[in-house]
Amino acid sequence: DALDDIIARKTIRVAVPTDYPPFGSVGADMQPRGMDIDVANLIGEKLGVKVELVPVTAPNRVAYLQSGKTDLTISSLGKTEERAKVIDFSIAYSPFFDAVFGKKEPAVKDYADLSGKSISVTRGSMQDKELEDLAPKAVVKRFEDNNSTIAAFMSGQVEMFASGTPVAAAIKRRNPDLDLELKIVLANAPCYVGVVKGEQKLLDKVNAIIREAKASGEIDRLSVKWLGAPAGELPE
Amino acid sequence: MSNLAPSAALAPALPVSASSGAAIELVGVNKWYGDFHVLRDIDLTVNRGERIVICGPSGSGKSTMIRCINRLEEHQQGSIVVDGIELTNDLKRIDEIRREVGMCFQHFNLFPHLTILENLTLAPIWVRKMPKKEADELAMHFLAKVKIPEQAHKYPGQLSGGQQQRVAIARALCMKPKIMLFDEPTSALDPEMVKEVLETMVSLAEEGMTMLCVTHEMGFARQVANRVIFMDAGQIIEMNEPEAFFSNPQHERTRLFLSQILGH
Amino acid sequence: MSNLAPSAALAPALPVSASSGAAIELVGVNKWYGDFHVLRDIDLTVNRGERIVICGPSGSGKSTMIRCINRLEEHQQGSIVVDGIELTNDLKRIDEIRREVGMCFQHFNLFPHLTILENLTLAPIWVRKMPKKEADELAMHFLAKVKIPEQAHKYPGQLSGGQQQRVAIARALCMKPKIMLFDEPTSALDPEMVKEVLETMVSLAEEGMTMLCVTHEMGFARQVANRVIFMDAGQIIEMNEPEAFFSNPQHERTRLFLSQILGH
Amino acid sequence: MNDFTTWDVFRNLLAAVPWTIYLSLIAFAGGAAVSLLLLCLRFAFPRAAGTPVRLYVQLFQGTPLLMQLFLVYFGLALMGVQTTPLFAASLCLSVYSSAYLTETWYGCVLAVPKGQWEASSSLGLKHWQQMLLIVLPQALRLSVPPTVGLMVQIVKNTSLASIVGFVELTRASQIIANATFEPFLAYGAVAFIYFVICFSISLCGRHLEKRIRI
Amino acid sequence: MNLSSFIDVFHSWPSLLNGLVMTVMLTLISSFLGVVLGTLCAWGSLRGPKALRWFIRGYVEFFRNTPFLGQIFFIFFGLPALGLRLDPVTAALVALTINLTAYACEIIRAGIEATPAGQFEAASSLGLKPAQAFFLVILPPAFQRVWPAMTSQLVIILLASALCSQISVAELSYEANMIASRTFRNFEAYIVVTLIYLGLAVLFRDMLSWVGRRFVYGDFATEAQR
Ligand SMILES: Nc1ncnc2c1ncn2[C@@H]1O[C@H](COP(=O)(O)OP(=O)(O)OP(=O)(O)O)[C@@H](O)[C@H]1O
Ligand SMILES: Nc1ncnc2c1ncn2[C@@H]1O[C@H](COP(=O)(O)OP(=O)(O)OP(=O)(O)O)[C@@H](O)[C@H]1O
Ligand SMILES: [Mg+2]
Ligand SMILES: [Mg+2]
Repeated sequence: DALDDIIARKTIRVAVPTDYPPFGSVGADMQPRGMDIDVANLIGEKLGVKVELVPVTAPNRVAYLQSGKTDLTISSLGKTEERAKVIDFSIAYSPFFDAVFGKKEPAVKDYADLSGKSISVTRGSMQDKELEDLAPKAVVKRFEDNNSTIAAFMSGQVEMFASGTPVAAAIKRRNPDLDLELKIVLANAPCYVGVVKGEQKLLDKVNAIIREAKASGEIDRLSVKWLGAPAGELPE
Repeated sequence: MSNLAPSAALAPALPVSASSGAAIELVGVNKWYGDFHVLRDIDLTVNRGERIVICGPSGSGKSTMIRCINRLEEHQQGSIVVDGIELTNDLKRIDEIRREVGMCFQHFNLFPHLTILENLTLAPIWVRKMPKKEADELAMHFLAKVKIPEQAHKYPGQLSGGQQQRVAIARALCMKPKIMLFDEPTSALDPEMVKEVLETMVSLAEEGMTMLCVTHEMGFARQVANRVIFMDAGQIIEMNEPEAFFSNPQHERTRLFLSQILGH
Repeated sequence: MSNLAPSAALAPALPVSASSGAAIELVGVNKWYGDFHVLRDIDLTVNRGERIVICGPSGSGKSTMIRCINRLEEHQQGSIVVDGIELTNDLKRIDEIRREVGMCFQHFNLFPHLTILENLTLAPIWVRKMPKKEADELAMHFLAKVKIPEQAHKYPGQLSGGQQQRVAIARALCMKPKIMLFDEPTSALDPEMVKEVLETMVSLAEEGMTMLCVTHEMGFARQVANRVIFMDAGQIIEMNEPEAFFSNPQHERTRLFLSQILGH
Repeated sequence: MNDFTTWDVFRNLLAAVPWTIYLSLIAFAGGAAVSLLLLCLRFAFPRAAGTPVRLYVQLFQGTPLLMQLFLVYFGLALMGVQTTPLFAASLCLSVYSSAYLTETWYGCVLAVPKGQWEASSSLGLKHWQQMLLIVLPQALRLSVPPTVGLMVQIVKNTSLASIVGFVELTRASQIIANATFEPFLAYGAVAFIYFVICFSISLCGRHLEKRIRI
Repeated sequence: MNLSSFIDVFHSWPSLLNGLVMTVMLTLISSFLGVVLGTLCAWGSLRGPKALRWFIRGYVEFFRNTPFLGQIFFIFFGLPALGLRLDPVTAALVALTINLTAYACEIIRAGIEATPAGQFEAASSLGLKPAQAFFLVILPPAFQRVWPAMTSQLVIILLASALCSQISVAELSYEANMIASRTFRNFEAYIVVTLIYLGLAVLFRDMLSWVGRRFVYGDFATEAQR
């Protein structure tokens, strides 16, 4: 059973992003840091084991978990029906709003206004799926990682990009002059910890740790540190 | 090989100074490869219709000399006048001269990706702008002349060496040159094939073509040459009518050379 | 070239059936390349010390025949006995025979990555297990014999064609073979270099080496051969002493061939 | 959040260079070992081993390395064989380079003129002696330029190891680009570093080629 | 992983087909352009003025010594900063072509350099102009000589086109990725697509040897190559 293995191994392997600030990026020392990394460390600490961080990208983070390469994936993962078929989800640990961002012009009042607009999105992300459902007439350009998605927008290859509010905030902080605003929200998609399918004991343990951290205000503290605001109400 | 009957039909048929002006005239030609002095003060006048054989040891500059005549090599000093046109760096003149001068190489240098017929018609069509049909007829005419019209649609790789060399001669003839240069045309051939190529060259000579020929086939030289030239170390050492050249060479070096190539 | 003085020193020096048994014996040898019948019922006995020249048109199977003798090619029918050992598929026997038989090729086939000396000592050291020092001495002895001891430390690419061929002969001699095979050893050479190689071969012949030589150097044949063989289309058409062979060929085909290679 | 200086970018990229070199060496050594083995098989048993070796080469030259990596890393895991990224990258790169090396080196051996075989057999050398003393040294010389070319390819292809999460040059540049939002600095620097590595390999190759030409 | 899990993958056959068409199109167009431009570069680098030669050398060395991924990123993300914005497919075509041109130039140059000097000489002594000699006489046998190397390089380009998915070009591996992230049938999708690539590579190789014989250098006896 996975939890026993982790305790026996004295390490827990966690998939985290390194291309998705503020959830995960690297510092000048090339060490990963961010919301997701802190949550991973929190869980490791509570389990009393060492944390082994495995850097992943959005498209392959589920594959890592599926193939047993990691025990958990903490990489701003949102919950979908399809994903729930192949992995289990904990309770949410962080707020996250998917949205479309772009320059001031043109205005977007509803999803129909996205028709014909070119929008970059990271393949395999929640936004990809949401765009397809909510704005089927948008011209969606899919990229391998968050960086390319953003770079496509910055270089003018697309008119807008879809990502999370914290991501856009991070960009704005980095480039205050950038003409960037939230065009329309796609979904409220808080982040969950992904757990190997069928490992109930491990899942329960992770849930317990997160609940406790929420209660103690630890989650809010991390949220303020990385996202600039308290986590607020998160779904169970 | 060699040792053709000395009573050859053609040898001194033509007087040394013939018809209207010289076909080729080299005056004080010098050439260097880097520091190496390949041609030293070459003076040579070839009259129209004259047939000259050049011999000499390897590396003596024979190839270099005839290659200077159609500007495959550049000379650095002296003047070369071909068919009244002086060779300079002027590209147009070089083109003009090359149209008048045909050349056959030791290794035939047929174009392997073209059929025999296409090898022959390439230059008439692209240089002389001849219509394809006419070029084909011309080519077949010369193929018949070198006695291999039936090979027209094969590729060079499918022919024997002797046949390939005859094609190379026909290819040069298709440009209707006034002068033909040959650089050891038979030395890459099997002994049996040498004969068929030499016969083709003899028949050319009989038609009065001006010919300059580097060869060690002394039988051929006796049969058709008006003059034989011996070169060594970039110089023309000796030049004489074939009879005198072979029977009574003036220079020690010539005598030694002749003894080597005739002796074994 | 060619036409050596017919009063050659060596020619019929040795009686046709000499010393202790045959050096090479081919009986009813047949060989096919796929459907193509290259060798047809070849019968040939070469006595010890005998020197045989093989000539014939291109493609007649001359090379194939002598390559069968040291098993570079396999024959399919008949028997080949070399120095008392019959050639079968037994690898040990093939090795034994190859030690007794030296071979020289048209294109020399020296090993380009080894110096001349290393070319010569390679086989003595690895096949005869000779100590290096001894092998070096042997090699220098034979290099002196072919008159190029000063080239010992150069690489083949730095030598002229004639020198390379003499190295190839020396290389074969270093194995102290009882029999030497030559496949057109001079046909890839410049006319001047032909002579130096032929001289080396003549001196070998003078020492009584058993030799089988494919060549069109008829002067050489007259000078050293005990017998001349004419092949055509995979058959031995004619075999005779050189005097008789050249002056009075029995077969129409031989006559035609001789007229072609001697005639021009 | 951005505390990278330009120097940090370079420093961190340079820190990843050893991994790229290490992976390249493994790929080349592994590839060479495998292809020598395959070549021995192919020359020792031309009938039996010829077709399988050809199929092997065909298979690994005909599929993208990216797919091979993904299948080995995740595919094997799914079948219950857990591998590390290092193992997967080493395996795939070795197999990939062995396919190209096998084909190249086989061609080099065949390119040694037939006359060399004949001359050495008529001197009585055994087959292995011919191979070792005559053919291989010449094939080796012929093989220098294409082998150097392949080494450059291998160095560039180690960038695909990033697919399985291996932090070598390319991956490092991606990570840095994401952290700094300055993709051009990161990608430009990394292109420069690759160029320096690969071009010096080419230059060494050319030098070697000149030195062993006689 | 069992057979039924492949069904999800095959369900998406229309997108696989679209990806296949895109991959084939990318490969064919860039192969054609790359070979043509490579030929011109080879000519320029052998016969052109000195400045052109140095330029071509630099170009070739640069593109042969940097990863293709970086090149495609630069063309797609970097060029807009210089005011040149290419849509993904055009950018992919440009990147593939530029990359292939560098390799093709080297390959063809080697073939031309192996041409016996006698061929140039024979052509010019017949009075052919340098350009005529180059295209009529020198090039076809040079192509025949290097066609195997060229074939390998073109197959490499076919496989490299997979990287175009990184700039959102919907080619075969892009569609595989899409299927993978929709259905989480990663391995099945990759196996299927890997096999498709293998089939494409084999077919492409055969096609190239046919094209070579039929159009590029003609069907002449090889022994004639001296
Ligand atoms: N491109 C070159 N660069 C330097 N030296 C050259 C070049 N071409 C020829 N040579 C040298 O010039 C000399 C004359 O060469 P040439 O080919 O004219 O001799 P040749 O008389 O035709 O000899 P052969 O009978 O061997 O053909 C030789 O010593 C040769 O090495
Ligand atoms: N490996 C081979 N496969 C098929 N046919 C061959 C092979 N080797 C030689 N032949 C053919 O066998 C015939 C005899 O060849 P061989 O080399 O013995 O002729 P040759 O008398 O030595 O001719 P040459 O004087 O040209 O050297 C030729 O027609 C040749 O085409
Ligand atoms: Mg010459
Ligand atoms: Mg032969």
